[in-house]
Amino acid sequence: MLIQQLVNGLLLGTTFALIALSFNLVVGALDRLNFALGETAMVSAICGALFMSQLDITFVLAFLAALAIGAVVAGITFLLSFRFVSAEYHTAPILSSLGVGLVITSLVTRVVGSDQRRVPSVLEGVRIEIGPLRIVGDQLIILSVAALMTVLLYGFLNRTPWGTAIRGVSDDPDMAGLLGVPVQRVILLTFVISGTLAGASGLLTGLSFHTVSPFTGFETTLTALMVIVLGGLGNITGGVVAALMIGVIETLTVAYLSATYRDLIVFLLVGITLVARPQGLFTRNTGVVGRV
Amino acid sequence: MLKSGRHTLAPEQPAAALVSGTPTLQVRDLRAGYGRITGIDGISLTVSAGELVALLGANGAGKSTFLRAVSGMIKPWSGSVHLRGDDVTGQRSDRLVRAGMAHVPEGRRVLPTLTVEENLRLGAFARRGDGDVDADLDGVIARFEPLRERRNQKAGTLSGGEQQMLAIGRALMARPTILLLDEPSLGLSPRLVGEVFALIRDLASEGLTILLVEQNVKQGLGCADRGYLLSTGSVVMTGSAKELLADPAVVGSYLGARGRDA
Amino acid sequence: MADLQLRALDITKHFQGVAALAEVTLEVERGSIHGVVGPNGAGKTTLLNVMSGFLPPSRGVVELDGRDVTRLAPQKRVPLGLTRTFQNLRLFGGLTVRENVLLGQHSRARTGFLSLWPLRTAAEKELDRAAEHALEAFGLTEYRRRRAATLPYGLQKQLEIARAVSAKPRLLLMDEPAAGMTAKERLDLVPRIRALRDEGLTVVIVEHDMEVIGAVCDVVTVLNFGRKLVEGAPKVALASAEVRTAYLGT
Amino acid sequence: MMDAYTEAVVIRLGIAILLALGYWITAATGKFSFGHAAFMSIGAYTASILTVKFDWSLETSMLVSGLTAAVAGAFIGWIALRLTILYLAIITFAFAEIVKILLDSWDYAGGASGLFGMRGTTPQLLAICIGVVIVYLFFLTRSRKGLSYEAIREDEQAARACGLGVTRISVEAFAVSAAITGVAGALSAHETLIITPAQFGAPQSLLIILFVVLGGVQYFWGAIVGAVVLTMLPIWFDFLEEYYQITYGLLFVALMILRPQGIVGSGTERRFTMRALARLSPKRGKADGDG
Repeated sequence: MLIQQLVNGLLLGTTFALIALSFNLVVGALDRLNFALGETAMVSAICGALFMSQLDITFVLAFLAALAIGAVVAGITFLLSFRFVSAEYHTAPILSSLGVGLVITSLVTRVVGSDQRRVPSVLEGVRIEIGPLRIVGDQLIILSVAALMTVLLYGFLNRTPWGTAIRGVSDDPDMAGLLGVPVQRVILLTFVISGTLAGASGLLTGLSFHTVSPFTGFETTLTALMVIVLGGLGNITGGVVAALMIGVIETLTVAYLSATYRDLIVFLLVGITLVARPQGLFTRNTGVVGRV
Repeated sequence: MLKSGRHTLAPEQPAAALVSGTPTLQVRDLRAGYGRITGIDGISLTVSAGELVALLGANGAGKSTFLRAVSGMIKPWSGSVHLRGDDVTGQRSDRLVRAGMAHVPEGRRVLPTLTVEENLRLGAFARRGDGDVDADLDGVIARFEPLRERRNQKAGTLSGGEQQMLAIGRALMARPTILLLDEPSLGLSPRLVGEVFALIRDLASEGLTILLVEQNVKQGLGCADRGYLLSTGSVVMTGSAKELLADPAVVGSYLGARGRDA
Repeated sequence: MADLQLRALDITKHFQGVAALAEVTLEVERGSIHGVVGPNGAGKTTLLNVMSGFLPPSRGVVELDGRDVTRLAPQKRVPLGLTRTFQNLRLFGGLTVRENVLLGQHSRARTGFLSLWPLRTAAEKELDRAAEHALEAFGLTEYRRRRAATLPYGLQKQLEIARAVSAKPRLLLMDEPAAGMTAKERLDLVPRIRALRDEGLTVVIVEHDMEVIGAVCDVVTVLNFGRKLVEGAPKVALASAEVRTAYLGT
Repeated sequence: MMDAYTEAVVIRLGIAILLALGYWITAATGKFSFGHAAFMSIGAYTASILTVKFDWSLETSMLVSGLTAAVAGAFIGWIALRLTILYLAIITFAFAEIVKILLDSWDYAGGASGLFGMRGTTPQLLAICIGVVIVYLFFLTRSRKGLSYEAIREDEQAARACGLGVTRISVEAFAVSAAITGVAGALSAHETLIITPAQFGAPQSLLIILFVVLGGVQYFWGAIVGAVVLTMLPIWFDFLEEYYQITYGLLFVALMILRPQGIVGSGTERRFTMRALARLSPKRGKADGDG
């Protein structure tokens, strides 16, 4: 039983990991938070769910569509909330991305209504049993897709010129520009990738609960913030580890205590961490926190 | 301060420029600044192919502002910048790199969390897909031997001198037609300063066109063909390095007690 | 026994495993002008940051007038008589010149929870007068209502010193006061620092410019690669073989 | 006497002004909270419990509300204000959520269905509160303490070098800000007559920020302007009610691009206003030219 809960927790954690990666990429590129990413994940999830249930599109296509929608929404958020906002005002992009989040939520409820949407199961009938442990098809999909995307992201950041450019811009954008890196394009690319990850996280989370609601954007943002604070702001690997931890803690809380305490326990944990170690549990990406 | 405003010691265009035709870099009447504060007020300057030109002046004279306006880090208010005859005024830095201008800014600015090799490769970002990058990488590392063993080390862990080498090497990776160097000696010990200037002389003798910004008039003119002296945002004097060094006004106003000691 | 005002004992500071300072001891005598020089990366500014409280040392002790202040925050060292200037000016650019000086007096003014009653005490009027004097002494009176960011560089440097002196410190740490100055401004700096000392201030200067150091300092400490190389009277210390090697190579 | 409708509008306006002024105090130190609705709800619940369950007078309960909110503010401030702006944003954001969760599961205070039985408030009481706060701010902005707020907003390191206890000063500002917000919450609870945890969610926090950001941080009366504009807009244009989320969202976006410094004030370019004024009035222009 405990083992099963641990595995469920890790599975939940992988979806958190994607959204945390998504937030951390933007923190790295701009030292700014994109508060509309939760809503971005929500839009992707709702659209993916609608495609699957209304249009009978296969999961793979719906998933790809969710990625594309996430990318587009994040790109638009960049243009509205970051590109033309003066860098002098640190809180300005926080406010304007919160604004974009509000607009996304209201637009979605206006266009497709405020009902919850069902996400049909994928790979029904597939089931792996190892001793007492049981993993169903949906969980298998979540695990493998999240793992694959994380690995792809790491490979992209560390092995390709554009990935190096993203890290270079995150170190020193002006200098990167002097080296011939088109900085604004790289930042847009970072937002697009971050939106793709948010979209993936949104639909995979929907898949794990079999339902999506247009009001989860804010909650997703909140969870992601807890994860990245715990893992160290801008620390990509720290974020992934913290995501898995929080996934496990939330699942265990729900299983053994009560669902009401789920968020509370996570908040407390993060609060205690911050008091003891303001830089997060893991060594931070030096430079970023100092500059924020 | 000089008594007279403009003090031209030599004809505007030296012989070298006339021979090679279009100058590599031609700046006309450039004005720029930050906010409302004027940094440079109408600077004109020419660098011909193969020349090493020094731009000199005390801190606050507008040297860095000038370089920033030329290389697209800030937008000039008026005036023009031509690179090999093409108007590139106010273009973004990454476009200018592609057009052949590499700028090593003040303070080196290596990308600290990237490795030495990644820093160098990023210098060739605009040349992606061109197969010579690997060869150039080896070339640069051969030139800056101490970087070889640090190839996979994070650039932020290098010493000041190594970072300066990396910064120059990284700029060379773009295969620039003109190299802008902003106070390469800043913050280095006198021994390292000597090494950096020896390197600049080498690069110049290999035919690279260089615009060097320096606060130290003696060092700067020591390796340059020609020089421009800047004071509070304008060119107050220009001429060949020899003539400038011999001018008592230059020695008096810029070298001060320091120059006489050295 | 020498009258020591500031002692930094066996200071070691690591940044991510790299030692910026290794067991450096600095003893500053009351009423002296103490120079700290060394090539870039020698650890001069790190030492100054440790002494002023902006960086905690990895190991070692900082004593001010015999009192251990190693773990004391920078703002708590100011009332004890220690202030500093910064290498790259740190003025409140959006505030006026006079407001900058007033802020320098912060530790001498009442600033408790209820301290905004408009009735001004004699002590506060005295502070206002002191602020005007400071402006006058540094040639800033005519700019008092200008925003600090709009002043020319040289005056901004003056304002930073005026602000630091307004706290009535007994010890002033100056981080590269000559940086960015013209040859003439550098020459003006020397008597100015001497005047500060003559008013009873102890001064520690971190500086690149050997000329300024040679002209103004009583004692010079030379750092190299985070270690103390030599210490002594400027003429002797700067002429020593170790220093020449460190600066000029073999 | 005002008619009931006018009175309701005036009270709503007054509460908005009080919220804006309270928030301005922390914004003046450059610290933006993203969960001020939590202090509002703490104030609202404290006062309502005291008046409804213990039969205290609104005036006394209101003061206790302010004190409770101040304690909460000091606590959160102490955790968050030592860190960077991003952390402050995240912690205050999360704090508001925790308060909401706790209130939701607190049966004594009515849980998610809310608390009711309050007996209303008067415009006079509100006017007195606003008056007190304005007098406080008037003296604050002319004192050394006000100057130290500006210094912290400009450059914390330099402020430390001047001997300013940056954390202490910002926590104090944050606690005073929370106290005023708590009092505003108490009064608003006695205006709406029923309070639920959901009322004090993120949209409320954002609205409070929007008051101040729209008005501008430079002068405290900018916050009043922001509060008045944003309270009257939906009343004048009632169609906004339906689209209020989209309107506010777009307002944030447009404002941050066009005038991040707010309607009032000129941000970093203080002199710019002088020039603009000089252009508008020929007299001033002349004086400027002479000087």
